[in-house]
Amino acid sequence: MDKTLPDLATAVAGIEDGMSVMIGGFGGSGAPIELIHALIDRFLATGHPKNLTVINNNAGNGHVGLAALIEQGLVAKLICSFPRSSDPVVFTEAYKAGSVALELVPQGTLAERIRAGGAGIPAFYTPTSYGTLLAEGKPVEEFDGRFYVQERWLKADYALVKAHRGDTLGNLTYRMAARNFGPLMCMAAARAIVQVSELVQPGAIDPEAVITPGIFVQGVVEVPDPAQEEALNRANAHHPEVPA
Amino acid sequence: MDKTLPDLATAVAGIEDGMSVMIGGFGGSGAPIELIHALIDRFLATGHPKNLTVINNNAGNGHVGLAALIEQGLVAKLICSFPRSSDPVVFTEAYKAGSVALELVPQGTLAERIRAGGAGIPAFYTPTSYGTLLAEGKPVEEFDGRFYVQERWLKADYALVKAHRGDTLGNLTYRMAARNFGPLMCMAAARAIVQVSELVQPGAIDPEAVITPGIFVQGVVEVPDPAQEEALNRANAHHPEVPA
Amino acid sequence: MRLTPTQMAWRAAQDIEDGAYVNLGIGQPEMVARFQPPGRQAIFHTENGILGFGEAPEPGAEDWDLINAGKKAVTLKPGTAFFHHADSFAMVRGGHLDVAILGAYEVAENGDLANWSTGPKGVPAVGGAMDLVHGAKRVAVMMDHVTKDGKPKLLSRCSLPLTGVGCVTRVYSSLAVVDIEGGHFVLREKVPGLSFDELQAMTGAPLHTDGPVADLIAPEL
Amino acid sequence: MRLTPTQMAWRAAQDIEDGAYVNLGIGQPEMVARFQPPGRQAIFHTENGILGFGEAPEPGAEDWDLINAGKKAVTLKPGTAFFHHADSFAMVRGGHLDVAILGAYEVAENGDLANWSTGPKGVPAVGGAMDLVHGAKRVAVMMDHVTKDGKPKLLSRCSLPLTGVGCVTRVYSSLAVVDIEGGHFVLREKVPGLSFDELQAMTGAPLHTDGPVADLIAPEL
Repeated sequence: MDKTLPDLATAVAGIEDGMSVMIGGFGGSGAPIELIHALIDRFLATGHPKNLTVINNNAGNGHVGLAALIEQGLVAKLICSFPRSSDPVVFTEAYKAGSVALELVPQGTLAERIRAGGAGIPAFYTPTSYGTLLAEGKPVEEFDGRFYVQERWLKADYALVKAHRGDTLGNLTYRMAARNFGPLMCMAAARAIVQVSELVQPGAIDPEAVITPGIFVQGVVEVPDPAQEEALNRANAHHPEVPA
Repeated sequence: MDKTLPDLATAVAGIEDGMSVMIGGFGGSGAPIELIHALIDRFLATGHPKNLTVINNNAGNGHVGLAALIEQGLVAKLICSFPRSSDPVVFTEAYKAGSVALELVPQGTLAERIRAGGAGIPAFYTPTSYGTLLAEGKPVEEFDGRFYVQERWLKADYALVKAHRGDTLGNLTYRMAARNFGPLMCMAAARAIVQVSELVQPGAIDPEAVITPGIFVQGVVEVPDPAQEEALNRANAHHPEVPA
Repeated sequence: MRLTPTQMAWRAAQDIEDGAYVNLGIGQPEMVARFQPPGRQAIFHTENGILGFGEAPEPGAEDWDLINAGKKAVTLKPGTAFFHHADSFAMVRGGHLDVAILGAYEVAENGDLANWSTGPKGVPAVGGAMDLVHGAKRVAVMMDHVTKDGKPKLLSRCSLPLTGVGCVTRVYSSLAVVDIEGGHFVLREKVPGLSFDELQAMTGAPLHTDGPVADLIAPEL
Repeated sequence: MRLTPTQMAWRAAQDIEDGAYVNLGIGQPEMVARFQPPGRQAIFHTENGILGFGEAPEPGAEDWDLINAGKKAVTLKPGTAFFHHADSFAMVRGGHLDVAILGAYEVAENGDLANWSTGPKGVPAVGGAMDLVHGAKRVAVMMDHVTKDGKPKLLSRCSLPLTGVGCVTRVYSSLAVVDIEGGHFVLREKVPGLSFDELQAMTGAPLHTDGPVADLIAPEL
């Protein structure tokens, strides 16, 4: 019952061409940079995985993390709410070139669709986007005199998530606003792979403080002192590194 | 911005005839005994509130808490999943006499309907109860080759909830499995009134450990050393006390 | 020559894999937790918001905030987690549980289950059963093979109000282990000394076989 | 004779009651938090899972796990709470926020708002705006009264893709405070020295009045 994974390469080894991958984080907070870079390294060495559908709130920033995943050519489609950032050039160019498709989803609907995927709710109604372009083609129903849009659940083959502490059973805590989409994506993915800054034994996390219970997690890999996307971008980092 | 209420009588003073009241707890764990008894005391003194619709997982046990609320005649309708207990005589007799109506809801559907009420989701689809008596009259829809039942949100005028620690802004923690429906009911009620075993100042609860953020709470009243329904029943307690 | 409830629980426990997430129905199925085979450790879920709880405490040591769905006191174990009811049923409905083992009044050869209502008289109570039958990856039933007055509980169609449609895949009865496959009962094991025809006579729909039928033998417990 | 963005933020802040739960749109509306009137304290919500956060930290003291929806660093305050995105938008969609103050490209007299897309060219981005406009009890807009090239932003109908239908109830512009009531713009305040007719000429739909129009005066900031 030990869900510990020995290293980052093993952690991302199961992701195959064409799969859907939820990636945690809101902007840089909660972005699992090391897992993403391990996936890029595998692609650069083997040509796989490619044609991924990636679900994230944003579309990357600079040339690391999700932006690098797009820049290196692994991503065929992005489902997100806000594909802008302080340095959005990678996604913007890929989108304008038609090499990455975009499904734009309001942020709260994105969160609720992911939760629904994890909670076995195939569809729900929301007031969000009613009367707008983003509701086009979706069923509309009236409840109590108000109109609502039907939205479908969102699941994925994999989730790549960054947590703070994790035990070997997969119980997780997060750090401040880095929590964001992580708990939801762990629920909605067939396999949730989590990088934790500190791996501990069962019992080390207060049962009251567990944010993601281990039932939602399939693999845990320890990454002490993980990189912050914001700090990498302020240092103009690239992945892979640009030869000097 | 201080949400502290001075005493139990004040805490339940706003509940009026015919209102819907969510009451936290699963069996005795999390049952806000003192708030319920304060409501009974008010009714016995004033004749109000009556004709309440109560939402709880169960239907009370013995002659305290929710069972006493029914026994004393405040409840016109109960929405619950499991109206059985080790001593269910009060509800059973009221139900058979026709003095209390029952809406039976599967437990997970009850939880999700309450969450939906709090989250602004007017309806959702669930596989639960498909093909059963409890789905009769409800819309059914097929998604991805499987059938689902449409369920509606559940809201209430008030929630009476027991938490463990609470600060004056209404941020709450719970104690072990007493958490159960409390966080959901705080979301779904127009006014969530919470009894806490320990009232603290803002900052005393770790922001990571907050289970119910204060935005979902309208009033907090301190009840140190709250009664446990199970312990009261083992002592054959009644509320109000039976004259010797 | 018939298994006690304790022995049925033992038998059901043999099929639970190491690391499985398991929900046990209130009442007799709760006993399954006592019989995990050596080297295997399941993680138990209870609807009221605990994952990974331990056994019952010593009498007098109960904490009534730490109970299971049957309102019985349980204990903490390393790795326990608490959560609210919506998260708890997200685990159930979302397909995250590996196994649910429930009691039953009736099971039909099409996998239908009736375990919540004995009809219009009495107080109906459903609890979490209707959620569990559509959530867990494997839904098994543990029950006597026949009613107290000898009538079959494995039927061609359920006569009582349904809990779920086509949801049960295996029955651990007091006389047999029966799988439900393609709308049929498939006999896997029966207690020794009972002939196929005798078992069929106590079963309300045809028993099929598609291989050897093993002896259902449980230790004295 | 026109308010700066900072002054618009000051004006919007005057309407926020003590104890209100408030979401401020990214960009200029974020400044509203700086101008809470003495004796009043609002509690600020950010979509990415913080309630009750504090002001920006000193440069160099940023913690990039503690950011707001605009990805700017914020700080903790006593009473802060963290939560995940589904809980965060339960607060929004569930009607728990008292006020949302957003920027806009266009606002129509029927309350329609356009603030997410300037048309088919460029990369569309919506974020949490479509959720906020249907969630908060009061949705206000803070924006210049006209575009950079002098065209009205308060219109009879929006020309750009909508964010929400009939959702805005008050506009804090650089020239006026305008309520939306019964499908009409109702002028409440205008900057002194600007006549009603001059203001009307810069507004794309009729301005109504139903009482005195106050002077819109903000301090130097």
